[in-house]
Amino acid sequence: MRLSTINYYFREAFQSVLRNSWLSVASIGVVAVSLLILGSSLLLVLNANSIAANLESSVEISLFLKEETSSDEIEALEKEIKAMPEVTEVKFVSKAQALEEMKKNFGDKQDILTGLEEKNPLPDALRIKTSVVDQVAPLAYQLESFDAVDQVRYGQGVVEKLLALSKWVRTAGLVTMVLLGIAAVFLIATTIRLSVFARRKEVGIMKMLGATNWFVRFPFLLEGMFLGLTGSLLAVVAVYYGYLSLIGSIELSLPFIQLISDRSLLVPLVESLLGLGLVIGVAGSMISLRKFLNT
Amino acid sequence: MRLSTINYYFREAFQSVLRNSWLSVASIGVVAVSLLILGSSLLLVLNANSIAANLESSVEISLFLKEETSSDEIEALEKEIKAMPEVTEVKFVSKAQALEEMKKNFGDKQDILTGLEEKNPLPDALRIKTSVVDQVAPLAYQLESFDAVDQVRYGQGVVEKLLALSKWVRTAGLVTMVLLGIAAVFLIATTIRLSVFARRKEVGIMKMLGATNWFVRFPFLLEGMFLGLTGSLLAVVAVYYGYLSLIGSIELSLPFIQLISDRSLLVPLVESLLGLGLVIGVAGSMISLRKFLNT
Amino acid sequence: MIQLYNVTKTYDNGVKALSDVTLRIHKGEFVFLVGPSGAGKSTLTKLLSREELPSRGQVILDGKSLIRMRPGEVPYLRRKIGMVFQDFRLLPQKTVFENVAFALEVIGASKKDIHKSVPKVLSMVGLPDKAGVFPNHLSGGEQQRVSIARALVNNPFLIIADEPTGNLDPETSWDLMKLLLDINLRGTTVIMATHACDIVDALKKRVLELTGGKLVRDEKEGAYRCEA
Amino acid sequence: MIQLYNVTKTYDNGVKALSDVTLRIHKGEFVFLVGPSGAGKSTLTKLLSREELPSRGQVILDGKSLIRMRPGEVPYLRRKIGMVFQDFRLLPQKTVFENVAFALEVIGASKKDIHKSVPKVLSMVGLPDKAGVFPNHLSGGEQQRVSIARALVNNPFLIIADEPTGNLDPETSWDLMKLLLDINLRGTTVIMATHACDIVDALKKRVLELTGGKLVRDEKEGAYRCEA
Ligand SMILES: Nc1ncnc2c1ncn2[C@@H]1O[C@H](COP(=O)(O)OP(=O)(O)OP(=O)(O)O)[C@@H](O)[C@H]1O
Ligand SMILES: Nc1ncnc2c1ncn2[C@@H]1O[C@H](COP(=O)(O)OP(=O)(O)OP(=O)(O)O)[C@@H](O)[C@H]1O
Ligand SMILES: [Mg+2]
Ligand SMILES: [Mg+2]
Repeated sequence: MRLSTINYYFREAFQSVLRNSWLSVASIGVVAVSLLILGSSLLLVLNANSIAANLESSVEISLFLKEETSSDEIEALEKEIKAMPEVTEVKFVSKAQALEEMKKNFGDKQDILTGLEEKNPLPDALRIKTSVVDQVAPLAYQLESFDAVDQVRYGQGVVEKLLALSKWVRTAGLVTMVLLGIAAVFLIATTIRLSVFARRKEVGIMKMLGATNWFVRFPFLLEGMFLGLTGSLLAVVAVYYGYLSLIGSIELSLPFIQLISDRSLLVPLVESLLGLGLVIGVAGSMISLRKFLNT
Repeated sequence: MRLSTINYYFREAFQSVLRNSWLSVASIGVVAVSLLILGSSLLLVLNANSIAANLESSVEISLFLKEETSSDEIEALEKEIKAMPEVTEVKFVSKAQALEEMKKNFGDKQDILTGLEEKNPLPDALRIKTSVVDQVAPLAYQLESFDAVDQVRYGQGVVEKLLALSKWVRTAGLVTMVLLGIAAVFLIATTIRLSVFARRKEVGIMKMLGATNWFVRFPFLLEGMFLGLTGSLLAVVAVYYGYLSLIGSIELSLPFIQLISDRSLLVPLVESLLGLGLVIGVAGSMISLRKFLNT
Repeated sequence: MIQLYNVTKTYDNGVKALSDVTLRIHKGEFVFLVGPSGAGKSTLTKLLSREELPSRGQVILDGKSLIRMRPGEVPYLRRKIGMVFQDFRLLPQKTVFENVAFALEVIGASKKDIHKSVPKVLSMVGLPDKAGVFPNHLSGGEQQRVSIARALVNNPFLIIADEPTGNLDPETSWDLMKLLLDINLRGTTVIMATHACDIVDALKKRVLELTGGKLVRDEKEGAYRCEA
Repeated sequence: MIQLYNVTKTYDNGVKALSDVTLRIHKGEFVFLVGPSGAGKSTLTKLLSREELPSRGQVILDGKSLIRMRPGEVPYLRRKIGMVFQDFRLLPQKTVFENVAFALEVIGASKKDIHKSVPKVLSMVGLPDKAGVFPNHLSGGEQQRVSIARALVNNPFLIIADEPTGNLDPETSWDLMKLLLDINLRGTTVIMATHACDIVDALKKRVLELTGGKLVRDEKEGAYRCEA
């Protein structure tokens, strides 16, 4: 490609952005709005997921041990369970500790429990956490067969509910994301097509003067790239600062809710929004032009 | 207005829809997608609100009564509290009932509590529900001053969290709605403007032939109305059936979550989406045309 | 009927298209507007249809000042003028029939009137069989004739034709001139900007000549003087 | 150089614009294409630039069949032809300079070449001072001349001009004809569709006459016969 031609492409693209200023602003606006919606809902879904995961990870299995189990046996059992791949944490809770906890839960009505210290009816227990909440029920079933184990409890019902809910949030989130993604692409493609449509005569004239398809396409492509990138940049800035201020305000008023705020997650989000803007700009112009290039 | 002119308006509008079929499909699509996003998020917000309200209404105040309180006194107290405007329900729970409940909560470890029947340490209590969760704390404070009352408990902490959360969901929902509403209007207005822009020369020619502004505007207006209405109709159908199937699938897998499904809420939603489509179509064409009518 | 007093038109980009033009055209006259390319002929016609406003001076049409006219009155002015545009200005989304009918639709004519007048005027310009065709499926000369048909269809009291024969062969041009002369005989004022020197020379009508925006000649029974 | 064999063109709407046209034009010829409005002149020029394909028959340009040509070759064909379109086809978003420069940009000419050639050709058509103006701020004749300038700027080996003087006054028309004759003398083939009978009569060049899509006359040193 000759230098003069490359020069021409860039000059052409930027002139077009400026001379069709209204179309340019409209396209940038639509890209920005679409990606803004997409980005926000992506953050929403990610956070819902992470909150669900947080909740899941707080589910634990309580293993009540038989009275006669010796501390050696307990230690052996603890080791064996720890070696299981799905188990992330095992904690021994003695009958005394269990009573202590129970008292705490009773608050200022703990005098009900006085007298139990002498003949503590609570068993020793192991508390087990798993990596994924799915594995709670099968693991519990498996643990029941151990010799030293008297009884296995894991908040049946609640876990199932939680599991169903978080699965739901995940699928719903994914579906929403895909639908919104399609919608965003549709909106942006429509806008770009409309703006190419408004200039379809120009394309025809260029072709009649001996311009190759690529010669016509390239400036439009650069233009699309620029518009897409500018739009997504606006969206990214809005999403990023909007989200930061959201985190700040949630920290103040809802300190018990933990929003995702690590850079390792936000940076890819920003990057993929920018990339999406670029790709959409390019693909939008290419697809829209195709119709008018067959002259 | 003459009949022939009215005739002309309608003929013109529908011819334009057909002859500019590509523009028409694009406009309808954008209206549909925008209102689809808007409608879905409206439903999301409404449901989040209703779930929050459900949770709130399940918060209650427990009023532990002094040992020596007579049943007459209790009855009088119950009446007095019931008369308070913010109170919606008052229920008496005797010490025996309370123990029964406690046993249930302990499940298969209830043998811990055997022996407590003879010397039941639990007090009699009144359980109070309020209309709004805001009023729990002040009401509790007020109730503490009653003579017969030993202690007031209402899950301090949890209520405050719940209150903060549901306030948050409501404001965040409102803000989201407003922003999405603005975005939808922007998207649709841009599309209509682009499609009028693609035909700006026609408007100029019509004006040169002695057409009044209204004569030019009216067919565009009808066209905008038709496109807006068709788009919103598509959106409404999608939202409605999508939501029904969502309710069905949630009832199956998450029976503990109660989605709004009464017609008194869905009908206005459908109506306002349709209305919005119509208004946007009309307003969009009017605003877009304004620029090209000053010839 | 038409009066221009010291009319100057300077476009936004600084081009002075007309400078200090004063003239008067009476009802029923037939006037040729001639002059080299870029002389200001089209600009003059645009002032009369109020497509452009003069920068200075006064334009009076049928006793009314176009400069002081309210925007709401402009459409009613235009309906009384039959304009043939140099660039045709046909509506691309409408068929030939609909394009011509539009001038009638604007004034609220009945369907019956439209279906009577439009075919008649299409025959007059020699396009009886192109009624259902879209403009961009017509030849240049055919488009021009549709534009002429549209200007004639609602019996305007003034016809302003901007180079109406530029894309027509001599024979068709003469047919058209006969049509315009006929209409003029029935009392309609006709102003025609043209480069067709043979037509101007043959008809011996009033000739206004513009050069560089200035009115340099105003002759009753004038001529173009073909071999200038 | 140009050969048409039994060319028939029927448009999608059923209009038969050309029927069974056979002709041959040699390198360096100057050919007038005449005929009444709607005769098929523009259609013939469109076949040569491959804007339209014939329904039947063969079109051969410079030894190549335009019908069998691959789409990728078409731009390179068009670059060698200077087209003056009846409807000008200027790019509305580009200034006069940029419009003319575009024909050079397409072939990858250097900035230096562009800045040398464009002003020269704009002077040739009499528009040296309109370089920075946008087309819709030009008079009809000025637009037409820009279109001519664009056709000439990259020294094509064939010039196809579709009524290039339709919006020009006689004097400017003659200047243009001299320009075309001059270019023709230097070896460029020129095909010009026109209604300007005085020009055709005066120049005594080859005349092809179409009527209703049929080639009815092919005369060396022919004439239009103005008072047909
Ligand atoms: N909209 C416009 N903006 C700026 N300048 C204009 C505009 N229209 C016309 N001009 C300039 O005004 C001058 C007169 O133009 P006008 O169209 O009146 O010429 P004309 O006599 O009709 O020429 P032609 O015979 O070529 O049509 C020309 O120099 C032209 O470039
Ligand atoms: N794109 C098209 N689709 C359908 N019919 C067409 C199309 N272009 C031209 N025609 C028809 O083909 C015939 C020849 O048209 P053409 O443009 O070749 O005529 P022309 O000789 O150039 O006439 P003019 O002198 O008026 O420009 C006309 O009857 C016209 O209506
Ligand atoms: Mg003019
Ligand atoms: Mg033609």
